[in-house]
Amino acid sequence: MSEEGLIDSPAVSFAEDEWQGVATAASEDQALYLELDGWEGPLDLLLDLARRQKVDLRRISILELVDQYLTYIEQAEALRLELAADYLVMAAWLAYLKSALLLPRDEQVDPSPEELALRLQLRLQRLAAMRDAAARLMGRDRLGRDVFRRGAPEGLRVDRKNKWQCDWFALVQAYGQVKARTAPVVHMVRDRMVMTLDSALSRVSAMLGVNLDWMELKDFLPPHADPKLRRSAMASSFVAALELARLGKAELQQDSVFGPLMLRGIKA
Amino acid sequence: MRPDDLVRAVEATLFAAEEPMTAEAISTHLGGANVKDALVQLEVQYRERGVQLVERGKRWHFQTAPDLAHLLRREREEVRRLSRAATEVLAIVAYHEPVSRAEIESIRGVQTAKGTLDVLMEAGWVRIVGRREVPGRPVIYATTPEFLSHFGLESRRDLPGIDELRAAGLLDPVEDALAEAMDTVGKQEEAADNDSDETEAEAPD
Amino acid sequence: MRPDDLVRAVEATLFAAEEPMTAEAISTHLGGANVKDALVQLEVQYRERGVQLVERGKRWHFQTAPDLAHLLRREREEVRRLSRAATEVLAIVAYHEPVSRAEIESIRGVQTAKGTLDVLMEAGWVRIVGRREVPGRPVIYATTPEFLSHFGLESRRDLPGIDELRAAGLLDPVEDALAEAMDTVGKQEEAADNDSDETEAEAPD
Repeated sequence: MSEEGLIDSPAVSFAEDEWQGVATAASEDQALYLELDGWEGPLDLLLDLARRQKVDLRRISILELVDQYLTYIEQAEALRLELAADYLVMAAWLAYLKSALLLPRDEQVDPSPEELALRLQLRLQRLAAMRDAAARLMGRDRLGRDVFRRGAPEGLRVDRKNKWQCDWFALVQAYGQVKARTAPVVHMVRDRMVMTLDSALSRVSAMLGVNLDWMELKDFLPPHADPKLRRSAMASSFVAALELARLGKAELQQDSVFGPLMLRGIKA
Repeated sequence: MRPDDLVRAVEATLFAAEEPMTAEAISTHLGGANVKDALVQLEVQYRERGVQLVERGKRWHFQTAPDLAHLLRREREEVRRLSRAATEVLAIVAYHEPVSRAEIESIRGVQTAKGTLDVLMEAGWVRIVGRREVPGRPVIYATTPEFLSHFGLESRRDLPGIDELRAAGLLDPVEDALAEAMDTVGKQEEAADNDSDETEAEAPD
Repeated sequence: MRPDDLVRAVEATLFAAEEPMTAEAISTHLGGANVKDALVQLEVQYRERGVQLVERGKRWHFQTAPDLAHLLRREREEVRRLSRAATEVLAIVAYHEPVSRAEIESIRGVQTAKGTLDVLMEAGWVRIVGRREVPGRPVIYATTPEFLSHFGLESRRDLPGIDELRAAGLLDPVEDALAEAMDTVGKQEEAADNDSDETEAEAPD
């Protein structure tokens, strides 16, 4: 951990409720002013010490502040008071800062002791600013303490009222749908002209028997049939051709995709 | 305390009070000052305002001016579309009135939630007109004059009859209407690729 | 509505309201009237009275005059007493918002107990307003309109001394102030190149 990290990292600080205090342990005849339990950590103690210099925080002597802090800690230790680790860590860091500030400047040190001192000063200024701000905020005329709202307001009520919308068409259409939905349902099966597979089989095999040349499949269909029957006959004749080929009674040939399907009988 | 300050103190005390206060209680609160004059002054000062100081049974309190009392409780209208179920029920009541809930259900073919009829009554379009003199004496519903005026009808006779509904296609089962629509599309496609040969699938007829 | 009537209506509405109201909410309640002028008139009319109309965070409410506090202060303490830690945290949130817990802790130099922020949120003065888009995405806190109402602030600009603090750079992070200070010091040393007093580090004025 770097030196600057010691001050900046919240990990070094301690929880505000944990400090049990040194003063409770101090005996009455001690002339020493030790009330560590009043502080929330080392930064708080430093701020209090700085304020006792009675100068603008921007002009405090950091060296003097360090000495005061270290004196405090030494006194506490001399009294064998139990100090929270944070205070000791801060003391060690301040001792380092003091020696660095007193030594001839070493250009190589980075950050410079001046920078570290300035950082500490800036943090003290910020804490002091917020402490003052909090005090001024708390001193304002506060609602419920200094100023009061109406004790028994009547209250405002807004009752929602629905305004329903529907139009004539929606009404009539809804009735139509009810009637349509609940009307008795009758299923009608249309009578369609079809050529069954059996009749296609007998027709195709009979025609193959009288002609040994290649014939196009559609030549096997009834020549003057109704278009609907013709479609059915096409399907049935195609399946019949496949069946005859499977049985070895016919062979099929097609030169191109979707091209004419050619059919020829095989002599048994 | 200057007189003005006393008036202001009484004003603030009554404003912040959680209950009406007697003149004595106010006086005690303000260290024994005589508050009678201050109360009278305040009563006059507030007489024309939106808030007034009133005495009720020797106790004083501020209250909203009576003519503005309507501001404390307002109604806000929200426009809402009738649900499909409610529209159907309304249509059945209109075509078949007077009608019981059981009859509505048998016409609709589905159970009708109690809330649906409540909505129609809240809308002011349907009302209870009596009871059917059958076992259980169910209440029967009919439409209201507001119903006619909302839908722009002179009377219920203006509602289209069954034959007119059928002519408009409103009685066709949904499936048939769909099939017909599909058929139209199919025929258009057939016309478009009339050069196809028989081996290709054609649109159904 | 006559202008006077509008003022009376706004007055009555705000008197009766249980919570402070924005001008928009009052307007909505009064059917969309423009209430800005009425609010200004009322504010003036009540300025010298024992009760005053105030605006806090864009919301308006009536409250007793601050100079009468000594007469009205209740016997039992109704305002929650805040610990020193809580008041400091509240001030830091108010002056730096939005601010993360780590930022609060770096100013105070101590860890903030879990309960401290909870107390402020329970009081309704602080709330979580989002997350900072940095690694870990810490939640960030800010004050609420209730905070402004409670402490009698029209807006955050009214926070005591906030302009001076901002001008002095005391609301900027230490790093920023440090960089600027070192820069200034460096330039001064460069310019003067004198025998600077190395033993004391001083902040620039």
